[in-house]
Amino acid sequence: MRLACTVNRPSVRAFFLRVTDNFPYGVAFAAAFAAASVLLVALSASPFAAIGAMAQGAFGSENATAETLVKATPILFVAVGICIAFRGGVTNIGGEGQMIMGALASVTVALAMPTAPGPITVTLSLMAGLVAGGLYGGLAGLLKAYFSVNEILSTIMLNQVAVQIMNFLLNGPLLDPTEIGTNAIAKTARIAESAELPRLSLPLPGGIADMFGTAELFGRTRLHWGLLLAVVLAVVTYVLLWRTTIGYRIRAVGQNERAARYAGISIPRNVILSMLLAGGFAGLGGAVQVLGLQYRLQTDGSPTGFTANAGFNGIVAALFGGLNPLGAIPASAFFGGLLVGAQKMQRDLGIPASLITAINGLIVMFVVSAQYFVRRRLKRRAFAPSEPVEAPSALTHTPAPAEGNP
Amino acid sequence: QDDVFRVAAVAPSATNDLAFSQSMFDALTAIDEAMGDAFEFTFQEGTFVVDDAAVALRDWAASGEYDLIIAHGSQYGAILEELAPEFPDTSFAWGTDVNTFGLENVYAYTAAAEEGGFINGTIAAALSESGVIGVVGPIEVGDAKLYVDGFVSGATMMNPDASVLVTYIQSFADVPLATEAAEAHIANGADILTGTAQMVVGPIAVATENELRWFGTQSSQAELAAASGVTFQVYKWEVVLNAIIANIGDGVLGGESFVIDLENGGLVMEVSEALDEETAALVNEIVETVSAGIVSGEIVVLPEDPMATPEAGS
Amino acid sequence: MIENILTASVFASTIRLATPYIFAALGETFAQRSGVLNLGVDGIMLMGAFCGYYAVYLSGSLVLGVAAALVIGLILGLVSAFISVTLKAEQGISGIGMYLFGLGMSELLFQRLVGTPQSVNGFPRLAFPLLTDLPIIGQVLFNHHLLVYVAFALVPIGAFILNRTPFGLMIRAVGQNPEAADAMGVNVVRVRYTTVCIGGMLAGLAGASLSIAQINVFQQNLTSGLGFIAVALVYFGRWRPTGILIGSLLFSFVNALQLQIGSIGIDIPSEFAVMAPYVITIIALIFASKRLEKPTALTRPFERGE
Amino acid sequence: MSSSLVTGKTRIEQMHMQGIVKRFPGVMAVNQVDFDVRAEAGRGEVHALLGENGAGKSTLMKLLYGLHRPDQGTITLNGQPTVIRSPQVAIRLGIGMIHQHFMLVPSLTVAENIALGMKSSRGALLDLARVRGRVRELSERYHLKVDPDVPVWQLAVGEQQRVEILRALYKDAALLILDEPTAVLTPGEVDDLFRVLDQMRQDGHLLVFISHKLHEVLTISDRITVLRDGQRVDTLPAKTATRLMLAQMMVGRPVVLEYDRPAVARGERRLLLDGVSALSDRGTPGLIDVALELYAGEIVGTAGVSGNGQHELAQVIAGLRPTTGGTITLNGQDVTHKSAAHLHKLGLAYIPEERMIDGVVRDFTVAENFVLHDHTRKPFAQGGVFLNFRAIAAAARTAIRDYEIKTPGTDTPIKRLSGGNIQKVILARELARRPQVLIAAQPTRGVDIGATEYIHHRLLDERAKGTAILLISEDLDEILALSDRILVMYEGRIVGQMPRDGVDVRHLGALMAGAK
Ligand SMILES: Nc1ncnc2c1ncn2[C@@H]1O[C@H](COP(=O)(O)OP(=O)(O)OP(=O)(O)O)[C@@H](O)[C@H]1O
Ligand SMILES: Nc1ncnc2c1ncn2[C@@H]1O[C@H](COP(=O)(O)OP(=O)(O)OP(=O)(O)O)[C@@H](O)[C@H]1O
Ligand SMILES: [Mg+2]
Ligand SMILES: [Mg+2]
Repeated sequence: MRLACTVNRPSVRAFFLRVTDNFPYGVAFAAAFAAASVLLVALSASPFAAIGAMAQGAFGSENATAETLVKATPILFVAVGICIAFRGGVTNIGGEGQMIMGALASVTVALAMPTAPGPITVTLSLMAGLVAGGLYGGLAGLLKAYFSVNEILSTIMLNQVAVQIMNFLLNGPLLDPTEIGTNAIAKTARIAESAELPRLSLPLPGGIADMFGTAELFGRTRLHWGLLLAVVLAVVTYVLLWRTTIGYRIRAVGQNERAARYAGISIPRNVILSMLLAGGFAGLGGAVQVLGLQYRLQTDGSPTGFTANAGFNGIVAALFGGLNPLGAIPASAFFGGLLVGAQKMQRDLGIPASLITAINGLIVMFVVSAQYFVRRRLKRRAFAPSEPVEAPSALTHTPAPAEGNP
Repeated sequence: QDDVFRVAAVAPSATNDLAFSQSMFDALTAIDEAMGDAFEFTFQEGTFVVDDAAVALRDWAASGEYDLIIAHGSQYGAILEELAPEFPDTSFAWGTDVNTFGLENVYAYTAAAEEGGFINGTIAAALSESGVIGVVGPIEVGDAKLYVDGFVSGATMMNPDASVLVTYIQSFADVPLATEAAEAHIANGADILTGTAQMVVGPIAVATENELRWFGTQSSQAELAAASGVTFQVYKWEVVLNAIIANIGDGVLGGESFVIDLENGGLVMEVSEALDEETAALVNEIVETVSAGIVSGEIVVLPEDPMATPEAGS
Repeated sequence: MIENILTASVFASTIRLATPYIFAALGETFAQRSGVLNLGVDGIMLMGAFCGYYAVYLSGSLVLGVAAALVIGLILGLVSAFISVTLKAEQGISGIGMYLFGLGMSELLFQRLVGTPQSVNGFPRLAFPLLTDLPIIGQVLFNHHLLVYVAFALVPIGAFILNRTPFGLMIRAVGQNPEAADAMGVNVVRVRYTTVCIGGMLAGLAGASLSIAQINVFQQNLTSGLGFIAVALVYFGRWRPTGILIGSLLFSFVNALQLQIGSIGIDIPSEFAVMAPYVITIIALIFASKRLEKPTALTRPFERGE
Repeated sequence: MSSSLVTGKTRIEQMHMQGIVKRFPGVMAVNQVDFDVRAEAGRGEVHALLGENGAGKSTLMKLLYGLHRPDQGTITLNGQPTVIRSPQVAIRLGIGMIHQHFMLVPSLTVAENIALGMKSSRGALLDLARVRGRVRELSERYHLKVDPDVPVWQLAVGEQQRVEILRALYKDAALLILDEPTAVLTPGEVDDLFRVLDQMRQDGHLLVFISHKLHEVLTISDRITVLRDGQRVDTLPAKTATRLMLAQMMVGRPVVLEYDRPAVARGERRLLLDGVSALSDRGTPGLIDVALELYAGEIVGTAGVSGNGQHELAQVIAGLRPTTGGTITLNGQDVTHKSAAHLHKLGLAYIPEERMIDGVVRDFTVAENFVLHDHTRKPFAQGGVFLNFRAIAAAARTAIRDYEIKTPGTDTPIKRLSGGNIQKVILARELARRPQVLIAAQPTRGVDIGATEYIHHRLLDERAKGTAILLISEDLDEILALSDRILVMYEGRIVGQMPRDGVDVRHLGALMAGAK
């Protein structure tokens, strides 16, 4: 899953190697499938029907694909932020809380300006999400930079605090006015239609349109502009991390604090900055969930009720993507597919939800284990043919142009 | 279209949670048994991630195979409000709530949980020796809140001096916290416990261990609370479902809201069989008289606006 | 007022609540001191909780229950170690995989093997002659089930092992500088396997302390994320058993206090009460000592000659 | 005193490595090398390994210590073919190794570091009291003073070295490999070490000694093997060898070992320290009332035994350590309490002592490391935000060419380069911006002869250009070879100051040792 970015001159051989390098991932899936099969057979379900349902549920139709991408969207937002944080040496586990704070701020703004023109409302609401998530993340950064409070601890704790803040606000100041006096679940009013992030669809050119029997792809699905926003953010973040001085400093601090200090780079400032950005992106993810999908914020008392675990899945996606925002794109789509496909498995075959959770765990474990074999292959290949090798010299090798690659 | 009536339902927790999700699953199973081949149902459990329900509901609706799609959980309402207009020919139902969003293809259903709560409260106050009763609630919404409010109201009616300790632990699922909340009530003198939502397995175990009495709601907890249980308010969603199925048969896809209560038999008070004779007699008598009073309207379960007393008991 | 809040039962409750955190965090400390982050604690706890519960459910024997929890903890610890030590996988991810597996598997097994929640006869509260009858102290300290005492006893034992034994020395060395430890003839892989397995077994026991001692019931996701708090408490305790004890007690005390405040009906929004333990834990850390003792090789796989 | 050291382990009479080959990705680190050490008539041997950075010395010895497995070749011990699978096996066979990069656990105490990996006499309990006792005994016998109860991170480098030696003695290694043990020692400490080594040789120990310093090798060894590019050039008795000969074998071309220091007119005053004090990492006074002047066109050498405040001095000047008193003036501006970045802008350059920790970001490429300070400046950044890789790579390429840095390319992670080449990158980076003042801390520590020669020439060139240079070194030869003036530091103070010409080396040594 790690993007192999170091190949400079693409060639057929390089491409072929890249495919075969990922071979262990295939084996990992097969192994996870085998392990899951044992469980499925024990529950008298057909493993092949199960995997079929999974694939169909994830990518089997226009709607399934759209749902996969919808699921992937908040994961990608969080993952992109995680790339910054982890590269900056900050272990941010607080995606959940940051998403919630972002969602709270953006829904507040969207509700406060029901009559303003749509683009303005949407922009301001997104900004509010970015800022609120950023401040919440920045708080953990601040605690780390100036009070040595470990960020793993503070972000885990702040996740719980955010939920309670949400519960309080949604039961009080932000409660849907039409619900006052009822026992309905705590939620805000619905945002105005003008404040919605529009649905996303792709107009298809004539020939293809006929083939699919529809004039636009994803026209009748829940896919929304949040996906595009997330992908753009990933690209921008890639540029930020590897093409700008800001990213350079964040990475320097993350990889060697002492060298960074020696180079005159401020450690606290960059720790806080990476948490501001990571939190901000997660907050944006929360805002997008509200503006593009749910159109209101509601709480069942748990964090997952709103975030659907995107705050955690984003970490896994970022790590699978090699802490590269571009790698996080396919990794998030993969996760989206896994989660959406698994639900389909339950619906169609009556496989208990618990088994699906367990299988997801197995897939994660097997795939992450497969990286060992991928690395080993890469390493083996790095061994030159057996004749003695000249010490590499700058004079005999024309240095390739510097690539800002990880 | 064939003659089989197909239902799909999504619910937040497991089908055997002894609480909310189980109550719907039991109802569908009961109808399935009653209608045999003419009825089929699909159930997606464990959908605590609200947005996952959106995927399921959309998938079912798009397939066009289902006569009725149920979103069993008040957290799913907002989803239905967005989804139902896109599939005007499909009938949806959701609860617990009363809101059909003005849509012609949405039913809403709810439980008058305060009624059983009231009965449980009166019995609890009658049986309590210390006059202190502990309640463990999840968050203050839906039927959980109704039940707790009804319980408090019943207990204070029976014994105006009774002290009802209410803790909302802000979670439907946190068993360790619910357990400790029950322990706190006991330490403060409670000799009777009640609670609602799936985390009550903890408080039930606490009641059993301390040989205290337990009052339940949503599903029968007679098995788990064999030693401690007194009465359980059991939801019989069949009542609502049968009405909806009949309506759909008549071509009415929604627009109506249903309540299960003592009167229509949707709420049933189950009395534990493990009670000693004397207690059983007392309990049965209270159940009967208070039920009758509620059904006849003589007893007003929640006299004031329920929102006016958010923190009961103090 | 204050005597209504700070009752003996609050302290007793603190001790009960702290028990699973102590088990799990202590086990995690061993793993982390040797350089392995095991984020799957909560998953292992759930499996331990279920297996312990199921063994008691079938046999009625508490010994078997504890044994089952330890064995499943050991097995899952071995799997975790294999993935993170032998296969050198990214520890953050593999831990989340283990968590999901434990979460799903424990519920699945429960549904298939037991069905609806049923209580078992778990560890009874112990009564000590004389001691239990002491006013206040008796209720606070001498009226708990056996596993509570085991957990608290493990704190000094854990500290002793880490600080006073050759094995503890190896653990500390491997977590700080595995290359140096290796060069001195310490088998880095074996040490890490051992600590991760210890962590797994204690996580299993933490789960069992809920399902066959504290609550005596199993239900899906019984721990509700308690294992993650335990990991956070390892950071709070700065990788020292006493620090973990303090952290667990503080967190549990605030939790017990908020439950007591809720129970006696003091009118503060319950949301704020519920968030109190988390906030206070962070604040406590702001004022705590700044000495960092983080194992420098934490999450770094060891490969000889790199 | 010697007999009690031999505690009954099988003595190694002879160790023979034959036809050893070891490949690393892209590198033939060791290529068909034969190497042996042997005892004769109960007397051991010191066999020196010489070679430039990356010649394969450490790799060859790691193969012997079980840290790597050879791709080809055999190792025989006392005539027995032996497979050394891991350090555990090596230790059991009586092989010990003191690594180039110390293998100590910083958070553990000296005694704990020594006890690590050994059987305790008390079974499952640590027997630190016993270890402590034995350590005291050994350190007395060999004059290796260390406090067993101090955590290792509190020790200066020279003391850490002593711990490593003590540990090997404690484990009673019959064959001891010392990988550049003197790189961090003062001349006095080197003499002490050689006394220890000689004693061990008398006791029948076999010793492999790696160093870049030819006079040391000639002093202590019996035989010398020279490696170049992974291959053995020759093995010869030390008696027949000369410095020039060895240097040529290593580098493959004639080398200059003495430098011309043309007279340069001393310019204006660039740096002034007045009464500067600072704390050490341990919180004790590390720098006490230091006064110092540095003029354009001169090299001032700072001599002193490791741990006497040189580290603090360099950090204070570079703005990396807060001062607790006094003022610092750079080019006439008061810069006390100014940040490192600020000082850099004013023309200060700093070659840090611990290059892998302070000098570079290991995972960054050569090019990225090249702009560690200047990444926001033109032409490396546009508008201060976007990095201009073309310009960065071009600058790095120029440096690679000018400084003869051996690297596959500008986009190679710098951690793949050898120590000498990393040092050249740092030097190139610091000199590229034509500094007014240069602080060079241990610029050639662990760097081979060829590179050392190169770095020295560069420093002299800078001097000729009018740069003011403060050279901090524990290598007295280096100080004497380059400096115009010499300062001596002892316990955080400057205790002596003298011009280079006509310096009395014995007097210098006495000052370093704290004589009044
Ligand atoms: N673990 C490793 N992986 C890859 N390459 C390595 C590794 N260890 C050493 N090398 C390479 O092998 C060659 C020999 O390295 P070695 O460390 O043996 O040199 P050396 O003679 O000890 O040099 P120095 O004087 O700098 O210590 C170098 O090119 C080095 O880059
Ligand atoms: N808190 C610490 N943590 C880790 N390493 C430390 C710490 N304090 C000191 N050291 C290390 O101990 C070594 C000795 O430092 P010290 O300042 O005593 O020596 P020094 O004055 O720099 O002497 P010299 O420059 O001659 O070696 C340094 O290499 C330093 O990196
Ligand atoms: Mg070397
Ligand atoms: Mg030093």
